[in-house]
Amino acid sequence: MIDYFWLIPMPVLFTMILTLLFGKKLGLKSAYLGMLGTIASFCMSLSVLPDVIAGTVKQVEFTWFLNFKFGFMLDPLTITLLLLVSFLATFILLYANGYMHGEGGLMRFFAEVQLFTFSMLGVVIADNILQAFIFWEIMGLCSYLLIGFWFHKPSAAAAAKKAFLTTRVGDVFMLIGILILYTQTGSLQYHEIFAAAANMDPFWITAATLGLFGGVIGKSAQFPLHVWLPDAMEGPTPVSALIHAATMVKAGIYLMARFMPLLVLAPISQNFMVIIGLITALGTALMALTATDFKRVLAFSTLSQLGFMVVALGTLNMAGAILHLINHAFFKALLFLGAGCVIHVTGTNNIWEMGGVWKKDKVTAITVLIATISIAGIPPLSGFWSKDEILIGAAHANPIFCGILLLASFLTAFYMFRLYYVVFAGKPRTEKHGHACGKTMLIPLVVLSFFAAFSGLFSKPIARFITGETMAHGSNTVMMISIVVALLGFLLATVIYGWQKISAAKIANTFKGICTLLINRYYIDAAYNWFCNHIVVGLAKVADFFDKHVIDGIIHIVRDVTLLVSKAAKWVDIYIVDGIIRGICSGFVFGGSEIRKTSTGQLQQYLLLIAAAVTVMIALVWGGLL
Amino acid sequence: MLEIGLTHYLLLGAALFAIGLFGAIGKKHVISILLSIELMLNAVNINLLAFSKFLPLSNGAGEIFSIFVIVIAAAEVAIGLAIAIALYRSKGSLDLDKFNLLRW
Amino acid sequence: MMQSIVFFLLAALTLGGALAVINLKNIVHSVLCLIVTFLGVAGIFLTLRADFLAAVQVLVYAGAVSILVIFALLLVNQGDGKMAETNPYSRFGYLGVAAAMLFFGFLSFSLIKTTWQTTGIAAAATSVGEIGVRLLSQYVIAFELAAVLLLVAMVAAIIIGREVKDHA
Amino acid sequence: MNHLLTFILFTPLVAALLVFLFGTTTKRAKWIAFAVSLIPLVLSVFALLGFDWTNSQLQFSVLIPWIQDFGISYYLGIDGLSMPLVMLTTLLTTLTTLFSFDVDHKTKTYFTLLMLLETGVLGVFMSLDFFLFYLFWELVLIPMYFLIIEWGGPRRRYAALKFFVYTHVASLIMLVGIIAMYFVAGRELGYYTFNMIEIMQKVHFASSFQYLVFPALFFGFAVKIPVVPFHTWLPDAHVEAPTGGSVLLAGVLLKMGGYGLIRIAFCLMPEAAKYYALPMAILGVISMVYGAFLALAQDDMKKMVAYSSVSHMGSVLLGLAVMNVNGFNGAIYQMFAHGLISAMLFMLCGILQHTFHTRRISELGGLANRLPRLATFFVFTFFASLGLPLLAGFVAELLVFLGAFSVYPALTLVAMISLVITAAYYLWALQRAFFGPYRESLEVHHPHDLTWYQSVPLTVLGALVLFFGICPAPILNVINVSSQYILQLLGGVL
Repeated sequence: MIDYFWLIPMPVLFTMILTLLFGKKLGLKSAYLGMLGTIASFCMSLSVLPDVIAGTVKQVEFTWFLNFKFGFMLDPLTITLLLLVSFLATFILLYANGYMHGEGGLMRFFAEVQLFTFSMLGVVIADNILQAFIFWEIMGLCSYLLIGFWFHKPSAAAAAKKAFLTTRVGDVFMLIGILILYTQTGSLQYHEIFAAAANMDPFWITAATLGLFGGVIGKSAQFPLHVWLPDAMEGPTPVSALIHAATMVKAGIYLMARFMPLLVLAPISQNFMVIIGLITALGTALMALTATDFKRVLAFSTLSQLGFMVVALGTLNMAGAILHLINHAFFKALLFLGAGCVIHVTGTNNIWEMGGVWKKDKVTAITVLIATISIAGIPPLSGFWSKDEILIGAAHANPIFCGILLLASFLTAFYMFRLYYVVFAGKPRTEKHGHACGKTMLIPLVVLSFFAAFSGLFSKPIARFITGETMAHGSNTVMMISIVVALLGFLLATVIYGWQKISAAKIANTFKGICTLLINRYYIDAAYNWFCNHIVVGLAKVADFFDKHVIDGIIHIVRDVTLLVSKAAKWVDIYIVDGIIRGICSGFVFGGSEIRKTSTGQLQQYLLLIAAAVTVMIALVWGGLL
Repeated sequence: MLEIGLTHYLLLGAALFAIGLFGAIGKKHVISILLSIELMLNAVNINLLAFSKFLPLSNGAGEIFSIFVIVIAAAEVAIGLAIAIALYRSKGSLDLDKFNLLRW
Repeated sequence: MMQSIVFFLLAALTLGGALAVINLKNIVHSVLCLIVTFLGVAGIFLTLRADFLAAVQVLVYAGAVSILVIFALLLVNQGDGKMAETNPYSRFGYLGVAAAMLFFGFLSFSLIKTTWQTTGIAAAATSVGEIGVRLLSQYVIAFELAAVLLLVAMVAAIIIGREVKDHA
Repeated sequence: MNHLLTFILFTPLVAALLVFLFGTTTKRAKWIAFAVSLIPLVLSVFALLGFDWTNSQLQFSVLIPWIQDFGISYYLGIDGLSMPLVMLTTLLTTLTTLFSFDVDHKTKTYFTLLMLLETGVLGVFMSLDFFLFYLFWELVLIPMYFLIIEWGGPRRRYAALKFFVYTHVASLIMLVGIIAMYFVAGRELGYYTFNMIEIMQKVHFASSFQYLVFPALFFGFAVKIPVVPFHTWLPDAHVEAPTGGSVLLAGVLLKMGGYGLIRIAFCLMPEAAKYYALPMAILGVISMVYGAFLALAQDDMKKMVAYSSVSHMGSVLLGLAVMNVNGFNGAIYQMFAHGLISAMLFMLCGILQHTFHTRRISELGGLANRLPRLATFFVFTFFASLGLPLLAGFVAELLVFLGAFSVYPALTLVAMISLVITAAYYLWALQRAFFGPYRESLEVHHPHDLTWYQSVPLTVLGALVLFFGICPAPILNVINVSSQYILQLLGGVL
């Protein structure tokens, strides 16, 4: 089996094609078909796991065209993500079976979800950056199609466009990174690049890693390209879960982890990543405070958590990043699926229209609670362990980093519990009614909650498996502070939203300016909109004007001048060239009409003239003149 | 007197031709002009015969030519007179000054 | 000697007749003088030993043509009694004299100036038989054409001379 | 001698004659044109199968002296450079013929002109004699002119005249260059010949001469490509031309410029090509970015697509200007891929025009709800055109960028702006025209989804775009051999 590990993503592709062919007939059952593929992939991954644990690193290469190769590799990082993605995709598909009940376009939906999963697997298993980029872009396409699934909604169409374009900007940077790598090392294979890295000019290493990180900023939605992710909530909830937990945003983290050997050599890039990560972690956590849409709060929390992971990568703490990636995948998938259930039950997205869901749907409430505790970083649930790992890494690099992350961590605990209290506690705030969730929706919740709770306990073996080195023993101080901070956040949320001792509205009033700023997401979206609508489209309009009036104007001037010249030539032709001809002609006509007068019709006159002429001729002959 | 040679005959022909020419130009009557033309033709015949007789290489061709000239003259007279009659019928006159039919 | 006298007499006869043809006022007289000229020319032919041609000249010109002209004249001038004024000069009369004189002058000048490579004596007479043979062998095409021309001329003369019927 | 190429070249001419003589009814004209146009397609597939792709020399060549006094010969041949373009031409003509089944106005003449056009274009791609080349080059203009002026849109007179005069002036300037080469080569060889290959192999033009003549040739080809700032005839011609005309114009005619640039300008004037490489690269980048911005500003879908052609063909010029194997492969592959993709784009625009009598994006809206198949094709084609991986356009763009970045890194960065802008205008157009709620006022046109003769060409092209995106090797192998050979001629870096 290990020799055919590169077949791991193929079942998903196969079922996707089957879905395309038979999806119309199968309808919701396409989900099971898809699950067949993801389960197959999962099992195949599982079957090669022992070999990988035993230390096998496999690589297979084929020629794509000319000297470009496509190839697959299997190492601990890859297998971890393969397992994670196929596992999560299986349950998301199962969930979608229930969630998408009664929707149209199911064939399209399930095919796209499977393609999405397939491309994520493709990114992970690729052994060269070009192939990763290819699947990376296909993921962009899938996100576009899935976010815009309800394309008849203008907001969905706009969000889809925004997602693709924003990530495309990042992709361009990534492509630049690829170009630098290819130009400098002459190869696109990871192992060749890493082998050549030692001889590379540090400037180019920095440039290449920054370029690749540009791609990560786009795909993993880091500041300043984070704007697409909150809007991506326009897609169906399973899609959100897929994007946030299993695919897309995680691809960026994976890529940087993959390029760790190169990143090690580029301190400037590391610093840059840390700064971006910190800005994202803190900035988006603040935005989550004022969000009112359930899924948006989760989106902001994803952004914030991704910021954590990027900081971890920037501090060369690969174990922390990957662990957090795994844990986050579980609890965020759980949160989204839970959110889907809540939305199903309450029939609204707005948290202020929810409330009292605890009583309506116990299963959802409990599982979401587990996820909330986990993300807040309260031990012993999973989030705590990985977050702690990241904080320790950051503290090693610079205590200030750690401080900022702790602040973000505090905010995380606060807004997550705020969300929980508002949605699940108290009484329903509106009369809207949804419908209960079916079994296919609840089973994934239960399974995922199990992993969200306990996956953190396996941090050490997983970290050793991935990085190959034993995790350094953490600092107790940092651990203690992080627990305290998380509990403080929980406490504050309980005070404000649980016991309602302090009025949230009052606080909002006090910090009105800040609140407006946060609600408007720091006006970054507005600035981008302004930039696109006025600068880019303006430039386009200017270019259009330039094209129509200047370039074409020159053509028209050339045309007019040519026409003018030809008119002048025509005048010259008529009055001068032709004039001469006609002058000659009229001279002949005039002369002829004069000479004609001698032609009297008198025979004898003619005869006389003939005689005279003959005489003259004779005379001339004898005169020697002829 | 002088020996009569080619030049004499030719001078005679020239004189006769000149008289015919004067007639053709200077007379008014159509038939008179026809007569002048006959004179010129005779002058030509004299020349032809003279050449034929006096030039060594002529081989008598002049005589044959003269015969043809006479034939053509006969034809010409016939047609000319017919035209004169037709003219007279249509115009009532044979005064050539009055005709300018060749004027376009 | 005798020969030159005969020549000059005949020449005088010819030229005198010709001048008379031009100068007489009565056209009938002119025609009669024309016959004289024709006969003179026939004599000239004889001095050149062209017997057959002389005979043809007398027969065709002095005979047939003259008769034809007189016939035509009589058809045209039907008894209006002014025969004496029938043959006037045209308005080119003097110019004609001048042109003819000049022509003759130049022509005779050139004739006299030219030196001819002559045999000196007029060649022997050509027999009628010889002429006949030549006409029907060497000149047969011209001969036939002349025959056709005569036929055509005859037909044409009839058609032209015919009285035109009034179409009205 | 193998006359396969002659058959490929003149079958369309025979087809034109057949259509003209026997296409008495609309239906008959269509079917004759379609059936006969299959013959060159099949023959060119034979040529592809019989093509030896390890050989960089000309294959299937035919050389017959024609007008010996001037050294003109009937000389045809194909190599890896022209093979893909010949395939493209025969394929697109067949599909265009099928796609044009809805032409009811003067059908017979329309198809006659299409067939005539095919002969002209094939002649350009196959002939290896300057005289023959120029003959076919000019022959292409005439049917296209009539296609625009007879079946075109409201401003067709202006567009047709602009197209004809502009490209004709350009080709005349090119002709001056060709004649200059003819005389200089003749002086050097001792005898005069129009034979490109002979001149290429035996004559070395002096540098100063090359620097002088190269711009003339370049101008002739740049107008055809078209390169900014000589591109303004293109949007007008495209917008006014009938769908079939636009498909062939974008799919095949533009490639004549790129082909000529390599075959004539680069191969015969290698020193000048290197001397002018940077200006050419700059022009290419300007075309890419400027064209993309222009496309963004358009409201007319067809005009947008037309400007996208300018943008994409700019990358051809960039790829050629960098003179390395990736750049060359990318540029030639881009010509092939763009031929397939732009053909689809213009077909789709034609369907819009046909269905809704408008192509203005602002007048459309939510079409995906009403015409899902059309929308699917649009999404597919737009993504193909914006360079989505695993579709043909991506490979080409990637190779061009890989080639360009190693020579002109800064320029390449500027060129990459076009990637984002391209995505922007396509997605924006999709959002406005296809997504959102359906605009009910469009229902007055009684829209119906694709007919069979529309979906068959689109499906074939789409399948090919996908196939050549996933495995570009069949075509790229052919191209690669030739670009290696040409680069050797250029003495450039491999």
